[in-house]
Amino acid sequence: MALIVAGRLIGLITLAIITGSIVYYMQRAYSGKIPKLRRLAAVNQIDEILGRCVEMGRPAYYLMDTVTMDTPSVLAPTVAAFQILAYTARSAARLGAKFFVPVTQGLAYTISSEIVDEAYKAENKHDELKLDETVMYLPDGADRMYIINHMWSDEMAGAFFIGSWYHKAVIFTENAARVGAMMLGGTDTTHNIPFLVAICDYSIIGEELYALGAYVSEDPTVSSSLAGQDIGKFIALILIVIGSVLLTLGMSIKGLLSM
Amino acid sequence: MDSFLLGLIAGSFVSIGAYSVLIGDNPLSKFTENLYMGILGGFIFATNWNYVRTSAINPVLQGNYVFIVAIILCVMLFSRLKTEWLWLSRYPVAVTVGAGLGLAIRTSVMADFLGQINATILPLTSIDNLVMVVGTVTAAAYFIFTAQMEGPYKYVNHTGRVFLLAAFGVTYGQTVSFRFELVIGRLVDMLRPEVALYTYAMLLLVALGLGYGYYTKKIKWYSGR
Amino acid sequence: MSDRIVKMQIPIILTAVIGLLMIIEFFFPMPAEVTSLNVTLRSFVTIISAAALILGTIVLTIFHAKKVGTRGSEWYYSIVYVLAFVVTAGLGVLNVRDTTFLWIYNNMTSPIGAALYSLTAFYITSAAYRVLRAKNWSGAILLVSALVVLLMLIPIGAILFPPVLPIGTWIRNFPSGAGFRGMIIGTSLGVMGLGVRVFLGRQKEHLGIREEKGGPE
Amino acid sequence: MSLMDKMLALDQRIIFALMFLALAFPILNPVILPMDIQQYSRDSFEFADAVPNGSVVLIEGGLTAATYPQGGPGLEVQIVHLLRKDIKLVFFSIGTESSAWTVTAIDNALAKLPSGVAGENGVNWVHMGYVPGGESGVAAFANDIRSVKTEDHFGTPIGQIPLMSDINKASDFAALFWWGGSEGSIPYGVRQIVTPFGVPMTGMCTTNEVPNYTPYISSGQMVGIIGGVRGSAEYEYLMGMPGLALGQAMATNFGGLLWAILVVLGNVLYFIAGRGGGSK
Repeated sequence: MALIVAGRLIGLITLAIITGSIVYYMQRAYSGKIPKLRRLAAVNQIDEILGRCVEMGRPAYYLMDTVTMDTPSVLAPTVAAFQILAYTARSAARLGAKFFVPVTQGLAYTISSEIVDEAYKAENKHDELKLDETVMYLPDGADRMYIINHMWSDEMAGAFFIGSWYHKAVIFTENAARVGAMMLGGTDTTHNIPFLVAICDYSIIGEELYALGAYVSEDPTVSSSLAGQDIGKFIALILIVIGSVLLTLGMSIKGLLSM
Repeated sequence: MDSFLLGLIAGSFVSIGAYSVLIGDNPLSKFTENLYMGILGGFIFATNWNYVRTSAINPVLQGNYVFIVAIILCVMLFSRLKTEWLWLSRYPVAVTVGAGLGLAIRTSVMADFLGQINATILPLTSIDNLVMVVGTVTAAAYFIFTAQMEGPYKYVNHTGRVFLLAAFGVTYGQTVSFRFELVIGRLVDMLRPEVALYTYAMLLLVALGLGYGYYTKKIKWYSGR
Repeated sequence: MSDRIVKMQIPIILTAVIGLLMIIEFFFPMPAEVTSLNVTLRSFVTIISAAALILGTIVLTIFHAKKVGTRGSEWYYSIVYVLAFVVTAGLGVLNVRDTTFLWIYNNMTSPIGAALYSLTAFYITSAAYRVLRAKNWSGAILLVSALVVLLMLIPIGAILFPPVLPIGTWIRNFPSGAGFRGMIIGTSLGVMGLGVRVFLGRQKEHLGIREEKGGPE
Repeated sequence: MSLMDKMLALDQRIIFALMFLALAFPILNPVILPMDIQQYSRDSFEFADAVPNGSVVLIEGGLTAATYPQGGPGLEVQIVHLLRKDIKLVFFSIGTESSAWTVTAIDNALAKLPSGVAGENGVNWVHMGYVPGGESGVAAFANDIRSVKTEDHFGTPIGQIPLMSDINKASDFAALFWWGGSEGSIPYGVRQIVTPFGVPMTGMCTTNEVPNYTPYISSGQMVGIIGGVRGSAEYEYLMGMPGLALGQAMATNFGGLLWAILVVLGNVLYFIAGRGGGSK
């Protein structure tokens, strides 16, 4: 009996190297050396949008769309959305911007309430917070028209579209743009990135969402995981470039890669 | 009138109800949306219950007692309804998330990571291949976050962004076409010769009803949209 | 302390063990017992996923029932929901192949769902006129390639502007294909990263647990 | 407010009404224009055509109410295509809705079958019904069908279905056809069936998802793809059975043109009205 199933050796080695480097960076991060991530422009834009809201005396909306965390593909963007929510809520508390966070799922609603509550406490502005008006549970089907109507009646001045966005992306951003809100959009669902990029004033695309979440929360777990994944990307780039050059010269490493 | 034609007419009526939201939030659209959520909920409930019954309960009744564990896990999931018992639901979630991640990881390293690398190893002898290699490399490098925005990486990052934007532009155009196809798919059924008259009649009725509502200010008219 | 073990540690360990079982099975030849255990676990996953969908509908129904009970804002619409749910679920539970049940589904939910899902088409059109602007070079690249591809897809586009056909196809196959390929490579690494974080118990949000962290300064 | 601003502040509902007319008009007055067959559709068709007569294939039916008008006509024609070659079909769906719509596709296809072609349930085709669990569900199904399904969609126990007697794994199939609609599920097929079991695959998805899957096509993990209603129309054309999809593909003409004109007009007005000032 073979030790490893045929054709899966390289897969196993790759998996071992990548997970190994993630674990390595994680250990390092927990002993205090958190990997330094690139600062994204969006960090300043969050404060800029909230500042504009304060100036105009109008609220900012923080929308996350799909937040079912027990689906693995939605887990990562949702966690990033929570991290960015924590930062945004704190800035909002500090600057004194009115803030509104509708959530479509029960568990995520509980977590979001906690986050906003903690943020206001941390800024000693807890007496200014009306939690049940700030974070609201609006299940699917009840949310769309409610949010749109309130966008118009509140004349909101800023909006964040962060998380796992589906077809509602266009509906909300289109309305928000016409209300005159300044917007930051970020999602990793590829079909809706174009609309967020085209309609929002500022946008973050794909994995930048996770990086922003890790950056603003200074979270050792996600930042070290991103650093480990970067090793994987380097491996990919090196294999592609060297492989292609060798192939142009007449040598193929393709057989090696499918061992 | 047979049930097929009746179905098409009913479908046409409720579609008009759903589309009426485009005029503005109104009682008809709210009624339709709640009706939709209710029936869909009922349908999901019934079909999934049927799956649980045939795949978990029936095997137990036939003596395959392993599936009792599955049934217990399902019951534990319902502890989410009460905050104090919420921790019980972590067990079934652990099973689904663990298996889901494990199954995704084990093949995505082969299919998505190595598979795509292997496909990008191309002889650099044509423009197309060159675009493919440069595009893939820079697009992947765009998402390297430990690199700072300086030196040669800056150019790699900008090149990567162009390729990503081209990709999103394509999705953009394709999505626009897709959205129209969705409307057309619905309209084709609503405008069938045998249904069209009912559709027009319903449209007229809705227009009169909403018009009356807006005229008498019983429904709020959204101006300036 | 033991409370913490039962309520938190064991679920985390369970996640990791099941995940690793699935991974190991794929790369190493396994004794028949492990394979059959994995097969059973996977059938459990399908059953629990079905139960989770049931739970979702129940949560929503409770929301609407409460609204009716407390006469919350616009509670009368919630009656519509509850009635529709009870009738459909009742018919379906009695017999999932019942013709009335399927008729209701096919001719009421399906069309509304299709219509609601297609509303976006109109918002895209309104957005096209008013907010989809080439504000900067990013927006310009997006808009131009979107226009070319859209014209390639609609049959009249190739008749009015024949070059869109080869250009659109080329953009879709090469620059766009390369962009998505880069993203697929990144996403596959993201899945591995998520796996490591969850299996090591560093990420617990899927269990409804949030790590208390110091906020950013 | 300048004239430009007034033009840009046009009521949304007027734009909606224009679009309704642009989409409804060609349905009521169909005009058929010539169109090129996309390479992806041709590849997908030839893939189906090359499956050896008499073999067994797996089909995921992922179309729902919203996406059936786009993919349904193509799926129906493909079922006819495969049954004509005496290929045995095993269906399954990863959604509850789509499981019901797969039955619709089968029924419509059977009604179109030329005389002399067998289409008997349990012998020529079987619909295994709904498999929950998303990607995990697909993996479970691919590794051991009997561990997730004890009966087919219509309630027949799996042991009583002649077609299923020798089939329990993805490797028992000669090919995989993934009619994913807008589920975004095509990678599930690539990851859980193509990679571990080496079963060749083609698929269908809605128009918006085609670009996401081009990397899988150029890497050979997947052979061609039927994209949206246009793909369906092309499959119909290649089979010589023009039908519902063709008319719908033509109906996108005016809508698409209107959208393009509005974008250009909106941008021109925006730049005339003064960048940065104007509407925002």
